[in-house]
Amino acid sequence: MAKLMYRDAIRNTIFQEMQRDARVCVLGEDVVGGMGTAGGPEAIGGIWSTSTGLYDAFGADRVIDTPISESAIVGAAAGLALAGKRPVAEIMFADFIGVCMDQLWNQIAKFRYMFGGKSICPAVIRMPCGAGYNAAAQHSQVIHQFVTNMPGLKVVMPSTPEDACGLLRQAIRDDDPVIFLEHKFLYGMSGEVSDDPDFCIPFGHARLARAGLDATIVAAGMMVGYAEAAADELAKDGIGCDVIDLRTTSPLDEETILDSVEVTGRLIVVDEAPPRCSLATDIAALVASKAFASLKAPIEMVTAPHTPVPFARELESAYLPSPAKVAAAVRQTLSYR
Amino acid sequence: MAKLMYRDAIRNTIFQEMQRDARVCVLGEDVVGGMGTAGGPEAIGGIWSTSTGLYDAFGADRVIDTPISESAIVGAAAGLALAGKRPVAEIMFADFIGVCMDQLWNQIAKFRYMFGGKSICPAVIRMPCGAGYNAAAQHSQVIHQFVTNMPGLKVVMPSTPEDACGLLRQAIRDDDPVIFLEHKFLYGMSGEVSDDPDFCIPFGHARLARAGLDATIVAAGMMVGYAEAAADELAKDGIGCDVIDLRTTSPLDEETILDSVEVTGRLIVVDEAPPRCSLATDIAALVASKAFASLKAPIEMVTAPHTPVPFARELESAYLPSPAKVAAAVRQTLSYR
Amino acid sequence: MQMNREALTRAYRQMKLIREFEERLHEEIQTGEIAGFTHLYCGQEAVAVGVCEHLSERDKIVSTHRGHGHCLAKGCDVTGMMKEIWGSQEGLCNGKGGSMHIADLEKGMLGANGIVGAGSPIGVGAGLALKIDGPDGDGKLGVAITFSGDGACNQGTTFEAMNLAVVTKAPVIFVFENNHYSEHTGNSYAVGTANDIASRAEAFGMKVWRADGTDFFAVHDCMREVLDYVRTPGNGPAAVEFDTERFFGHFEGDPQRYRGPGEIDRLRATRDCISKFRDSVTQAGLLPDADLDAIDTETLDVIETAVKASRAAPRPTAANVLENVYITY
Amino acid sequence: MQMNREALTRAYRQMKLIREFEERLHEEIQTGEIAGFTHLYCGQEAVAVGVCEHLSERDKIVSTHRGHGHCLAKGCDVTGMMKEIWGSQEGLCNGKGGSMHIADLEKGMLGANGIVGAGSPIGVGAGLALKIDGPDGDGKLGVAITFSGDGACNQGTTFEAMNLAVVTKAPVIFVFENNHYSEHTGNSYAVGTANDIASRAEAFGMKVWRADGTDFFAVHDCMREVLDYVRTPGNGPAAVEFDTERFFGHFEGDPQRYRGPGEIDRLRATRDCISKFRDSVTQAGLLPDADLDAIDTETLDVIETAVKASRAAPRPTAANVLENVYITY
Ligand SMILES: Cc1ncc(C[n+]2csc(CCOP(=O)(O)OP(=O)(O)O)c2C)c(N)n1
Ligand SMILES: Cc1ncc(C[n+]2csc(CCOP(=O)(O)OP(=O)(O)O)c2C)c(N)n1
Ligand SMILES: [Mg+2]
Ligand SMILES: [Mg+2]
Repeated sequence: MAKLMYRDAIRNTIFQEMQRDARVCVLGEDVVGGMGTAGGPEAIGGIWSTSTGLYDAFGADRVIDTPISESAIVGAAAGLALAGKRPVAEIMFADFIGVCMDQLWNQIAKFRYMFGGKSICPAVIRMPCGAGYNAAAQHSQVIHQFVTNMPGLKVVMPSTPEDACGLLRQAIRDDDPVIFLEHKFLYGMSGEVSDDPDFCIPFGHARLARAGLDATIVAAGMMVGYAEAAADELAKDGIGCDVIDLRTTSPLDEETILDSVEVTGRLIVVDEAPPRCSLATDIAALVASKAFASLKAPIEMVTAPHTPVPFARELESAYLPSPAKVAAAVRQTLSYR
Repeated sequence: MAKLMYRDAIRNTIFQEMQRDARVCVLGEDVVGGMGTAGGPEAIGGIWSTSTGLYDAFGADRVIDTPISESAIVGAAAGLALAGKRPVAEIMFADFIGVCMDQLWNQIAKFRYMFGGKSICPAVIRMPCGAGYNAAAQHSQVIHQFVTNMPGLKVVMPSTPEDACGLLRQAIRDDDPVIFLEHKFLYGMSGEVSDDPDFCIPFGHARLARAGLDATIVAAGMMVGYAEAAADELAKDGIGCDVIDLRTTSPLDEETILDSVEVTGRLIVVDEAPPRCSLATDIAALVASKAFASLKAPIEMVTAPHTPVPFARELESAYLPSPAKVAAAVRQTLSYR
Repeated sequence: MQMNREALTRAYRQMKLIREFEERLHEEIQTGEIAGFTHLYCGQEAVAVGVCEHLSERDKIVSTHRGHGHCLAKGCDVTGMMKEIWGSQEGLCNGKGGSMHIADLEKGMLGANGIVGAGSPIGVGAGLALKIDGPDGDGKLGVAITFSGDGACNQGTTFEAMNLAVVTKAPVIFVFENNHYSEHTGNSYAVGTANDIASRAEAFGMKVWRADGTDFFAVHDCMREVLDYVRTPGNGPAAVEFDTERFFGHFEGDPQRYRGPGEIDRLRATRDCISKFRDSVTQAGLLPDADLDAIDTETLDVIETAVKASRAAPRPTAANVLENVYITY
Repeated sequence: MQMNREALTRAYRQMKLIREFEERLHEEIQTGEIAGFTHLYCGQEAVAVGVCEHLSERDKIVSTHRGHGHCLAKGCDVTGMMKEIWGSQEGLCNGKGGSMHIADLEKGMLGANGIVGAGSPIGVGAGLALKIDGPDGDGKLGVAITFSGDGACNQGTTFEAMNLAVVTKAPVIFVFENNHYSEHTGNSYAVGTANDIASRAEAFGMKVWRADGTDFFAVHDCMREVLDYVRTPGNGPAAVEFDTERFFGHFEGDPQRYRGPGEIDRLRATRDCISKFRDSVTQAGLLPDADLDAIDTETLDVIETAVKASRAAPRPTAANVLENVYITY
């Protein structure tokens, strides 16, 4: 075990997988940082520091700095994967999915199906996402609600450095395409990370981050920490919550959710996305259709409002879910008889 | 009243609004059809026949045939609208949102908010959508699940020629941006259409297509017909269903849904989209959180499976919801005690 | 020219195969037996074959909505394709893809594509993969070829792909088949530079070539040069524009009112790559008419067999819908 | 040159206003009081001002993530902008947008934009609107101007926009500000054609111009020609590439390790558009130093006032989050 930041867990995992498997390659804007400048390659080394040192170690063929052309990046990842490589592409902000969604949704996601099962497309698309930096409406969004809807994609939302490592290694070794959503606010989070070079976390298995009998809180990525904080707060008042960290939203670990709700009878879903056609509604609908008999109270959803992400500090913090909002939702559901 | 096909209701409404308001203009691929050919403009007149005759009547400045450049089409609509016009843009297949989503999601939808309420962007983006023509994975999709999630957009899904007319007129006159989703399979549907030149259907008001006390079926667009057919079938067995045609998914008429479920206690949502983070889960979650006390049975969702749209006839019809599947879901919920 | 008897025969057979495949589909589609959107390649055969005859299985191609010709030229199985278009469970893609999504990864055919312009970046990716693989024993790189139409050359993805290929010096060839139409619109309207796509590619920093796409030998000779250039490590991508003709409508069912009077007859009479090939090899005494006639007959048989097999082939069932979304889930 | 005293004074004042706005922001950002991503325009002032001094309110501009200069040049209120960057409820966008989303529709400023390349199609739309409006009494069209960087010129949307503008003959001017960097990458790497963006635009069928973007008079003269061309009905779009320099990092906080030793000092010494302007007008005896000094002082006051007002301005509250998503819902 080593103490690592989330961003370094990601960088190290990519590094190790590139060392282990010559098919793994990296591409994206400024992933080398400094190409064509006096400072030279690696002058910056990736704006998120998630690719530092890769170029020096593996060279320009396998660490491909690209122009500002997201469609070409994801499309190239698609082609690399179809041609036998294992690309790990970075889209600098998940918000830029707007200019490259076709390659994710109509190409990468669908190849295997359209081609009758005769292809593999082991591409990983990493997308830093989420709010919290006052980066306003076009640099603060989450997009798991879109990609979870897309058959053919796997969707990963690590909430800790350990999970970032184990899930990313699984993503790179997985033969299916994976959308890997890193919350920007977690990059600086520290935690113990396994140093087993084969440490993988299988997809579709949620993590029980807190255990309790009174209510079930479901969250993923950045929201897990808020759910945990709320649960810890509520524990002081003798309220026990299961906190389920989904880890992957597609595949979804339905069983862990349903089992928990069967015990608690109360569900709170926490989601940074706007409320409509979202992961929050997805989990709520799952429970309302498959654990209806166990439900003792209306399902609570703690989400962003149906607005873009605002800029000013006061606005953004009012916009986002928070431990306090989660705790209030838990109390709300418990107040229902 | 006049008997019109859905496609003609659309074309006529655009025509009338262009006559009425010189700011209304049209743009899209082949909306003129024949530009730069021996046959000349209007040789074809739009592949869906929804723009026939507009060019001849209103000329090249207001009826703009574009190259295959969806981002530029939606972006140009954005610019036209910001600069005082009322563009009605056509994206030939909704599936092409993958190459132009940024302009919808990060631009058109967000201008007003980002600009502090100081702009209006009255753009209408028409998108023929849906399966049923064996057009396979990239020409058969619905996309309301994505756009309904996007704050700032209004989302319209007309299910009849009458609604196509009234809702489109409202869309063109509306000062907010509107995504207008025309199901390709409905183009040939005939029905009575009001000939009042100011006939508008306000957004956010669902239509009760069938009334009954036993279960509530919620649907939109193409799925409404299936829900009605199922209801008619069930009526023969003495089972009465409310069929709620949402008409617009954003804004959503929550009241009509909740009122109905309060009476019936049973909800079936029908949605052509794949099941995850979808409109089906959205409506289910709404009811599970706001009409929980009335619910008597697990919520049923009749949706496409979590797969791309397959090509072969047998596969596509197995893929799609159908009246029989809706009826089965109603019986399922009624069997629950 | 420099082609031997075997090569000439192969080229003719391949072009003819595409032609008859398409002509037969055109007939069969009228009966309503075949579902979906079908875009026929008839008239453009010299491009697909003139390009692909130079390729090995290591080389990759990425195609378009009008993909049958590219697929056949790259070696996809005729009957497998026909069955696919028929929507059979035995089709090359198990009836999941249909005409617009035929692929055969083993043959280096990375897919037809229903999204105009989507193939170009995918081709760049394939080229980058071949660049990582590095040159063969002969010091030459494998190449990736993307086919695009004159309409596709207005899609942003195509431009991004060209720039990315130049920047990364990827061994990619952008083949533009300028058939003068995108759907029902003339390229003199939709392409800002009208009949000139190659100059755009050039402005992205690529070496470009141009040739008459209805002249098999022009295509084949040109591609020899282009391939020689692109296979040389360090050179990076190139683009080629072929002037060609589409004999049928944009899709089957297109009323084609945008065509000039007698346009198709004139094209068939003067711009038919197969007649031109035949005239040229027979007049030069390279191949006797009888050999070519024999190929014609054989080809018709092959197609007949494929159609019969497709009609008889097993249909997919509802259970198949759920298969092959993921490898594991 | 042909500029009178008033015009020269205005130009200097506008450039100086942008410069001091940015220099002050650079300081203020260090204190942590200002949130979010800020991209400073310092060094490029001659472009924004040299372009916008020709425009009326009817003309539209569309900007980028580096938008302060364009906004000020088009007439956005200084204090309103400063308050916006401070996130105040009294900001030009009520604190909802911040640095990257400043707009003022009444001034014809259609928005800065956080998505690289997104502005170009929007500009084409604005141009199409002006084309519908038709020429003014003077027979001239209103124009739409899109500003893009050398990095943005690799984004597919930019290319699509250029082609669409050519095809529709929209009165649009694509202004490319080539400051040699996109984020931390040099344009010699990322732009396949290195220091040549204009040639790409030309290949899309546009008339193009090039000028030294650090020379106000070069920009201003060039734009007079360009505008004259584009305002003439029937001519359609044009593109201009300005060679310019960015004095600060890509965003505030950028360690700039990609710069050469002494690069910024050298640029400030030799490529500063404001010093160059000042030298040229004083040496030619057009404006006395004293007048310019007075403007400098005034400008500092304006900025000081704006900053003070921003600090004191009311903050938005949670209730404001829900406002202005729709007009009616
Ligand atoms: C992104 C996208 N936009 C539009 C279409 C609809 N469409 C299919 S083919 C086509 C015309 C393509 O023209 P071209 O590239 O010249 O190819 P050709 O049909 O001539 O072979 C269009 C507009 C599409 N499939 N994808
Ligand atoms: C679609 C998109 N991709 C990437 C980015 C991240 N990004 C912001 S500015 C920038 C560089 C832009 O370079 P250039 O166009 O030259 O403008 P400059 O910063 O030099 O003014 C990048 C990559 C973005 N905002 N949008
Ligand atoms: Mg064409
Ligand atoms: Mg730049």
